[in-house]
Amino acid sequence: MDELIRILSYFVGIAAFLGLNLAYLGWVERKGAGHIQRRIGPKDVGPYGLLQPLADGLKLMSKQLVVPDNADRLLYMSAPVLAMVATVILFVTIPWGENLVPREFDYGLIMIFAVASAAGLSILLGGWASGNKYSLIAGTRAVSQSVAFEIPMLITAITIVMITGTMNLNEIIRSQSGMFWNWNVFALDKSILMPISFLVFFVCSMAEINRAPFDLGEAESELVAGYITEYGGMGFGLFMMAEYGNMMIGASLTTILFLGGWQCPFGLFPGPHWFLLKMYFLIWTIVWIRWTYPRTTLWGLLNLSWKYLIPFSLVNLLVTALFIKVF
Amino acid sequence: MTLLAQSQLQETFELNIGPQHPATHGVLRVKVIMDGEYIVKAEPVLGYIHRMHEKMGENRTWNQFWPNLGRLDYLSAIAYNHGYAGLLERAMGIEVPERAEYIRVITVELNRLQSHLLWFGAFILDLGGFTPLMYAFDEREQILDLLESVTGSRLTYCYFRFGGVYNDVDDDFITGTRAFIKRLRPQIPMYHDLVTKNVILMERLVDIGHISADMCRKYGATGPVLRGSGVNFDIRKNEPYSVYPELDFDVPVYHECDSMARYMVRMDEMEQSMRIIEQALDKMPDGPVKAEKAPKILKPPKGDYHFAVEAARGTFSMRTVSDATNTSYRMRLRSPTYSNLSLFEEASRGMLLSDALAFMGSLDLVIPEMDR
Amino acid sequence: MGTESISGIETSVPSSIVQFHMLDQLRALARANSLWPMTFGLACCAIEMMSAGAARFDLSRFGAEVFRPSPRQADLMIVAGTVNKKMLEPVKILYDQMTEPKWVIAMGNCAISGGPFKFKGQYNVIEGVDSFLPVDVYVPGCPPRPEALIEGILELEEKITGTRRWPRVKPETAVKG
Amino acid sequence: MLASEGLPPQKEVVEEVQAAEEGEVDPKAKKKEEEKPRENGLLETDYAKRGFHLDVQVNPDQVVRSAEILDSEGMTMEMVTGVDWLKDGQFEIVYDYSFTGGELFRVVVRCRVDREKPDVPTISEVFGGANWHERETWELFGINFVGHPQLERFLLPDDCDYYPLRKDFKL
Repeated sequence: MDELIRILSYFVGIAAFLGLNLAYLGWVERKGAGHIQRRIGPKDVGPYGLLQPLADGLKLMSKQLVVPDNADRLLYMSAPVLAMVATVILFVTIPWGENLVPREFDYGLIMIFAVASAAGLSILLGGWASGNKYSLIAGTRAVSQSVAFEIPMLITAITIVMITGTMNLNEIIRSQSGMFWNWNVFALDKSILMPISFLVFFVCSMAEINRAPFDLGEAESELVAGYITEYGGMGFGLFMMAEYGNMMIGASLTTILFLGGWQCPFGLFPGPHWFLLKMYFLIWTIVWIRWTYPRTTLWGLLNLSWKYLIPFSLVNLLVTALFIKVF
Repeated sequence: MTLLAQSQLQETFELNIGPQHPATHGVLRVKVIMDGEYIVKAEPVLGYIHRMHEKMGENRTWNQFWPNLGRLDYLSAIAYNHGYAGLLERAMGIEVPERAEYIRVITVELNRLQSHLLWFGAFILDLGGFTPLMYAFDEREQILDLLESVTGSRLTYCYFRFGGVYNDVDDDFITGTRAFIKRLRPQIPMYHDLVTKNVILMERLVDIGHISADMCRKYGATGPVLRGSGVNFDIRKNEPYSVYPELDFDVPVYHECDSMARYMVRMDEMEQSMRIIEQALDKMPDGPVKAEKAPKILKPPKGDYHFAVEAARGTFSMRTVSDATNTSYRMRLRSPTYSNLSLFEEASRGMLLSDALAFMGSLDLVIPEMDR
Repeated sequence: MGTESISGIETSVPSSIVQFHMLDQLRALARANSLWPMTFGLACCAIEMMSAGAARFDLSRFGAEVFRPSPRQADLMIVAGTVNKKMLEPVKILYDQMTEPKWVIAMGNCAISGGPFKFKGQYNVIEGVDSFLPVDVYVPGCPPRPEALIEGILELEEKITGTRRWPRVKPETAVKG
Repeated sequence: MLASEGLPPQKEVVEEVQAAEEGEVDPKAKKKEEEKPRENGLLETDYAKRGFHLDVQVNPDQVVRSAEILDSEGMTMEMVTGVDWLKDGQFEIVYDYSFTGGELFRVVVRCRVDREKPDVPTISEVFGGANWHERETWELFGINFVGHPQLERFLLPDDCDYYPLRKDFKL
């Protein structure tokens, strides 16, 4: 019974936290874009435009739902739901604080990678089911991208597992306790390539969640709106929310694996606030990059993965193994 | 589709880009046959904004045709004004006061600056970078303010008159222009730092969209496209008009023939435009801005007349057939992007879709000018 | 424009005995504050439309800067430029592809009446998009300044919600102040 | 202006070939198009007044040859256009060539065809850029460019059946 109450309260907590975040990350993005671009951004809808996400959400919910004629009705309707469900499930494993984790798995890392693949699938599904050529191209792009970047991401994650000896996310964080040089990103004594592998992981996570400069699935100037071309109203809204959700997951995962999760940089008062601080910093970095960089091409993207990231992550794996063996 | 054998058909598919598509900057439509992500054939379809400018040339009097020039190429409208003014001044033998010529050059070059700025932003937008557009627009608004103060409109200028300009510039304009150039000059190196040296941008522009000089010649491509292919051709130098011979400026030429070369040509042209404006401001004499003896009723002698100017996108030339009445018998407008785009079909063969759209952006298209 | 305020279509047509007036108003308010235009430029006016969204004029203050390239996600079609006979069908299709509720702003003289391209014997220009689209707000000008477009969007918001976003600036006070 | 700069080499070549082909060259021809259409031949024009240096009128079957000659000289096709001479019952097709290689030199080649049977060979084989110009001229005037690869509607809707720039066009 206690367990049930615990799960239910976490469910409510996560839903509220998630809803608030997904709405307001959109606001952060628009406001941030404004300030980066020499303008103000939303300001007249509520103080500092803070009611903007509510207006957008309410509007999207009250929009007409259209299923295009040549779309596959069932798949078309289920793709955004699938995207959102996968994202929400992912949040179950994230340890926000030492005891603040909805469900602690011993194999949390595997769980995350397993479910995260579904996000790519939902894009393919949405793209294919729309019956639109732009969406189809976007879907195929997203899948090849997803496949290409999952490999270096996984290999980099494996190095972390080798160092810490566990796949439990909370355990991984615990192993980084103490001052900030114990964090994996600075752990040069564990593997000399750690800072670079942090970058690799971060770049891969950005590519996995289809963010600029790797947003080839959406590619506004080429594919109209990519896989969401045919989605209006809440279908579009769900995809957008799933994207922000994935952004949070990507940032949290990077935080957990490399930045010491809920650990304080100076070994004092560890707790969820540190986790959130680090996660939001990474999210802001992702937003910042989006409004700064042009988009790559598909070929440039795949080249990056297959020619640079994968060989590098393999080298990284070997070097880490060597360090573990020798020291 | 008849161009493709049936066996090929099974591997390719047709994609219709436009007439409403973010990459076409208006209402251009491109019928693309694609093999995966590669383009087999891309055929531009025009006409979605055909506005009968040539027909209007025939049923409007010479003076009534002025507003059309502002609406042809709304981004370098003053250069188009210059083309029309030059045409009739050549036909009628009207002398233009020197001050008017300098004002013309200053406004045309300001207009060219804002056109290139907008292109810069829109081009990076094509490549997926959003922020440079806003920076470019911010600078552009300054130019629009200056031009508005002297011409009275923001975009579709109708400023020139036969034998001069409509309105004299005042001291505010001159000081404002100097201040603006002082402001813009350090911005361009900043753009180079922020944008040009970006790795992703280099990857997307270098060696993409190769156009040889001979291909340019066959298709009649002009302007930055031609100069990016290593041909030193600029109407301002090769067929001097107005007071350009008295001003010292360079024609930027790049020999790489790729999108990056065209990009660099335009970026360098902005600097040259600023040089021209500064010199023209220094040299501008006092005097009238409109020819005193300009006839009220225009009836050019019978015959053909031709006049070419360097607009922001290339050679804009006008050809008129006059039958000595107050309207033109035939008015032909040769727009630069019309010819520049006509090589797209040949040049885009075998390109990636995303590269082809970047290449199209590097041609700097303005659709209403193309469709006329 | 604006002499009589028309609140949303929902309130004028009673659908049932029970009226969710507050809810309707909230919905109208949400819609008015999140008008996403379609990236749909035809000619000269499109540049001024871009200007309106860009740094100086910044349409995003009113939450209307999200230019969606796909008609499915757009609420507002700004017909910015001349529509000719060849473009007529695509415009119609685009309008039909937009999801309800949707609004149309005719921006510029060409979209309102054919503008300078209307003359006797013209063969290609549609004289006014209101001949085939239900236009909500007309923004005159050739091209209209970005401020005019923003005013048009505010006017449309007034049409949706029935109230002005803030007290309208009266011409005489504007001159004094 | 032309005399002061010295005649560019293109001019002689054109003149020679035209002379060989037509047998009659009229270099001293003055403006006599007042009464009737001018005869075939070369006409040096005052650049400052007209905007081009050389004005050549040829028969329709010589259009391609002239394009080839100008192409071999490295000239660029700038535009192709038509003029409807309703009074004479003729269409005039005007080709503008310019030289982008350095020195300023502009040539106009024109030919006249009967209004009833407006056939003229295409030069799109020689200059790829002429393709669109000819297609547009066909569309707006109804001048038939024989051998053109794609004589379809271009600027106007596909179902148009009128030629709007003809002088007798009424909608």
